[in-house]
Amino acid sequence: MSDIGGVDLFVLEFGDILHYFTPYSLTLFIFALIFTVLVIVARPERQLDIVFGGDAYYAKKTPISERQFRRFMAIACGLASMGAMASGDIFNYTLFVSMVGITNVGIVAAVKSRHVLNAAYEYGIVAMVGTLPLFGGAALILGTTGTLSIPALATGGYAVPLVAKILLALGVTGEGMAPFYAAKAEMFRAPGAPYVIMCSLSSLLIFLRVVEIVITI
Amino acid sequence: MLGELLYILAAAIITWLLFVSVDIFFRLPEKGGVSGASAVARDIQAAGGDIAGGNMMGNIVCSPDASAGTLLAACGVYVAGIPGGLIAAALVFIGNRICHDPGYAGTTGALLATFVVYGFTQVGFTATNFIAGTVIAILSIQGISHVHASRLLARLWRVRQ
Amino acid sequence: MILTYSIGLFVAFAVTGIAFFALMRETDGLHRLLLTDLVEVVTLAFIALVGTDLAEALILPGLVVGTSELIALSEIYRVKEGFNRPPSDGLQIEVMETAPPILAALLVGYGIILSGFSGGAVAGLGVIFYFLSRDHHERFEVIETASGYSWVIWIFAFFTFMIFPERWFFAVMLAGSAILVKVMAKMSIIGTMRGGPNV
Amino acid sequence: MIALPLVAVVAVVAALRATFERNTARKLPYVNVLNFAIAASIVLLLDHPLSLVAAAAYFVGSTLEANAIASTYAGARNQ
Amino acid sequence: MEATFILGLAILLIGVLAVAFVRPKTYVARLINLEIPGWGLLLVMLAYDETLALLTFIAVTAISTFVIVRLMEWRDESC
Amino acid sequence: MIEYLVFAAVFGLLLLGLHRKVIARIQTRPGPPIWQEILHALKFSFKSTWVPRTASATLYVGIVLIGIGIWSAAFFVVFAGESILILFAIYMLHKVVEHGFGLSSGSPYGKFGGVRSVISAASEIPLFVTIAAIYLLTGSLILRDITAYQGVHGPLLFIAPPFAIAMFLVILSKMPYGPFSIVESKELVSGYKTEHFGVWRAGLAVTEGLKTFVLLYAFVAIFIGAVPFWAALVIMTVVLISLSFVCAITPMLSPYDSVTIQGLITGLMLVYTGYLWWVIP
Amino acid sequence: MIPALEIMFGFIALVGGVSAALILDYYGKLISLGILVAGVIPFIVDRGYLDVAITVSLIAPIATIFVLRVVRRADA
Repeated sequence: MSDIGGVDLFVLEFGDILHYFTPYSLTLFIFALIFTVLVIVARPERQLDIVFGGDAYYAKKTPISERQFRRFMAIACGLASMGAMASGDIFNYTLFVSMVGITNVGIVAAVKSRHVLNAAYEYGIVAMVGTLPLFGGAALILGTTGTLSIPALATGGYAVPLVAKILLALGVTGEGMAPFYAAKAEMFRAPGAPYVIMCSLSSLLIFLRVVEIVITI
Repeated sequence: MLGELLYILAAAIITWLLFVSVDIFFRLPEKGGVSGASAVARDIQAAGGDIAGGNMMGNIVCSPDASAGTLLAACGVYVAGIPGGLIAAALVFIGNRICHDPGYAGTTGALLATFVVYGFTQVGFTATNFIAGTVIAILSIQGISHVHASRLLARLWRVRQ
Repeated sequence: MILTYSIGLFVAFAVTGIAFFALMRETDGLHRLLLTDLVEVVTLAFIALVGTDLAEALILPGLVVGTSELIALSEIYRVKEGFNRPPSDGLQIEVMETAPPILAALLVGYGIILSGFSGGAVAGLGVIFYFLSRDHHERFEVIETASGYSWVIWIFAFFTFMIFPERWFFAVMLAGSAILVKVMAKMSIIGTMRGGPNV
Repeated sequence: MIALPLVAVVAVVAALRATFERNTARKLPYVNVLNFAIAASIVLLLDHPLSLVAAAAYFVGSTLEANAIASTYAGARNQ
Repeated sequence: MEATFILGLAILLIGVLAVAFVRPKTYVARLINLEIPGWGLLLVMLAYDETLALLTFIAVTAISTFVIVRLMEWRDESC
Repeated sequence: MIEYLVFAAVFGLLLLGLHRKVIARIQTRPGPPIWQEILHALKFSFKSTWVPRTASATLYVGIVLIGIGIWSAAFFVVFAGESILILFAIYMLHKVVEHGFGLSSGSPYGKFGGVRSVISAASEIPLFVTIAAIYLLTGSLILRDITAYQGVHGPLLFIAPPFAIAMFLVILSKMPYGPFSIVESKELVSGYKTEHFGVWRAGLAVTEGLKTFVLLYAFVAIFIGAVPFWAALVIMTVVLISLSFVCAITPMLSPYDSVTIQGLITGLMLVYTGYLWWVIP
Repeated sequence: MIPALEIMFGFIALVGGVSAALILDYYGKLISLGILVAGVIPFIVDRGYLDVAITVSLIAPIATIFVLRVVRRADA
């Protein structure tokens, strides 16, 4: 396979589903792992809000029940991004990506702030719409080449249509990258730093991975 | 071709008589079994029909009655003979229970029709004739003219009374 | 075959365009939610057009993702708009007294025969329909417990796969029935949704 | 084998009449005819014991649907 | 190139148009129209013999309809 | 191994000091001494250190280590001539680190800095286009292969100057006092760095030093090719001084304008890449 | 299935679909949906999937009943 991410370090095969690591995806995987561990061990901060122009300030606390739910969602998000990093199958990758989308919504869903919830709702709509190009791209690749395995596609001999690649990239972008980011940036206003960071981290990771996939296949 | 058509017409008349008599025997035109049936009856009356006939038509719409029993019994006889007809009767019974129908018109109709259809298959008819015949019969009641069909049914109902 | 696929793809892209156009022009929250449901259907159409066994296997996860996002979004919408009064019984018609138990029994029975996720969805629909006609005095802890145990069985079945591959049939059956119970339990809880009394 | 086309023609007629009928409650008898025709054609299409069950299931299901629609309609009009 | 497939695509197209440009523009009308493309998709799946997917799809569509119905009920109750 | 890292960090800090000095001289101020940043790092190492009461302690501390960790990794990737895609990844992930710095403390200033760093996603896109174009030109993303390619065809700087400019802008957007450094603008005190003090701030300084070194070194390796190490250091210094000139004479943009300009640059790069793609085969 | 039948059942399904899209009244829409289902079922049966046909024809009314809950509220 073409070695844009470095040579293969590790390949694990389950029948025709396989997982593999290049130095590139391994880096990303480790990053996701570190942050997942951080989410597990870290307690959320107490966010201070000041009233601009005055001396008044108040601290927001994260209640226990809310914290548990959000921690769970953040861990799930970390696991999903790890899966997306390790997967060697385009459809599995898209599934993990859409799971990242869901968990991202879940991370902030428990916050009782209308502002954050609005942003989460808008983001959720975009993420759900993003599954169309995502799955559409994967299905198009399957329909035209007959395989979904990234290493198999990378060996060449398959004409992956450009539109499928564009759809794939578009879908991942829809799950939380630049042009659709506006709604997501508002989500970060929610308190609970370790969990909120997972949102931004996971979307970066899946984007970085799709860059590799699109160039490779 | 033409012969089969005649057979179907004959089957239609037989099934028509069969299920209308069973329905009237089970007092379907008396009142609507569920509120939906009454609503249908009222609208048919508003269009110039008769309330008694409308009630019966509403009941046919809202629950498997003798006509449905006849159809399914004919189907049962077609696919599996007499046992098929009995199974059809059981299915109609379940259907009645699902549709909040306390009566036994459908089941009775199915049981009767099983034997009638089976009997007629011995004298040259086929079960498919009866299936198509039932459909045409129900078309004549529900699908041609609600006003006239309801008046006809109401006249038959008064005869029974 | 190629022609079929091309025509299908053409229609799918056209439909995508229409759906996105509508979504672009829509501003109301709930309307947008409904349109995303439409987009999900279009997504599945893309996958279904591939038309192989693999496509069938891919539709199922696609469905799962779509449904879970829909449920999550509807819940967020409810909280964000501050809808906090649980609905009272909506539909008082006669058939709701008789139909649900029988239909639910039929669907659950068929779901058990079908097993796996599909069976779970079918059976879960039956259970939702059943709960809909009752007051929610059922004991939800029991459902939750069943769901938990079924998860354990599912994991156990996976280990059976790994360790005793020759017992694959047993493992498949175990996993299938466990996922059935799991999905059914989860789906049936949708019927009540959080926030109501007795939940 | 004229039964099946005959039934299908009846179905088409019923569908058209149901579509072009304006009054909601009076649509339902036409739909009922359609259901009869479809249930009959299920059996006529496939001669198999299970198709009897399929026909019954379809018929009961659609009757239930008609019943529910009619009852809700009646309930809404009574209010 | 068979009838089921073409019919499915046609209904899918009709349904999507119906949902996108819904008349009257209410939630309920849109929810009802949402079922139409589902049946079109069902026919497409049927054309490729994807029965298991088809079954699940129908069940899940009903469930998601229910989810939205439930949401609308909450809305009606609170507004 | 560790001595390379230490050297890189110290040299990077020295470059940052030089950066401040050049800016000051252009603005006719005396400016701090060149080793000021190194002194800062040392000073903070010995100041008293604790964790704020409102902060999420683990994250607050862990993010410093992660920051140092990822840039050390980037350093070795560039040094060993591995895939520049990894460098790209680390560059983007640095944003998450900034975000973490900002949010972990609970301070509103830090939070706004962090949120701004997330908004400024546009600054990474030119780099992505650059990398795609490099792949198009050289057919590989392994730094060794790129260097080898330049050995044959001459420096990429002269083959495709627009990409060098794009990369230059990318580095510029991470430089302090630059037009794109909205995350550190003065209305936010020190942006995401506000609440990190003591040893943590020293760690942050090390991260900054490493980052500056790695980015400049990568610029030299990608666009100039194989040069002796001392020459690379000299070229890095020259590039840095040119960066300082830009920083000194441009005002800081508002967040919105900053994103717009970066988006425009990305668009131009895309057009150029498309042109190359059209021309090359 | 002979083409004439395919055309007829397909026509029923299309009539159902189009009228469900065009009719403004909610009850009318739901009834049209029933017509659509009626047109679809024969295609399922023709392919031999009787179990699918059974399940589909049981699920369709359930979906309708779900929708009726809101139709009732919107109407009242």
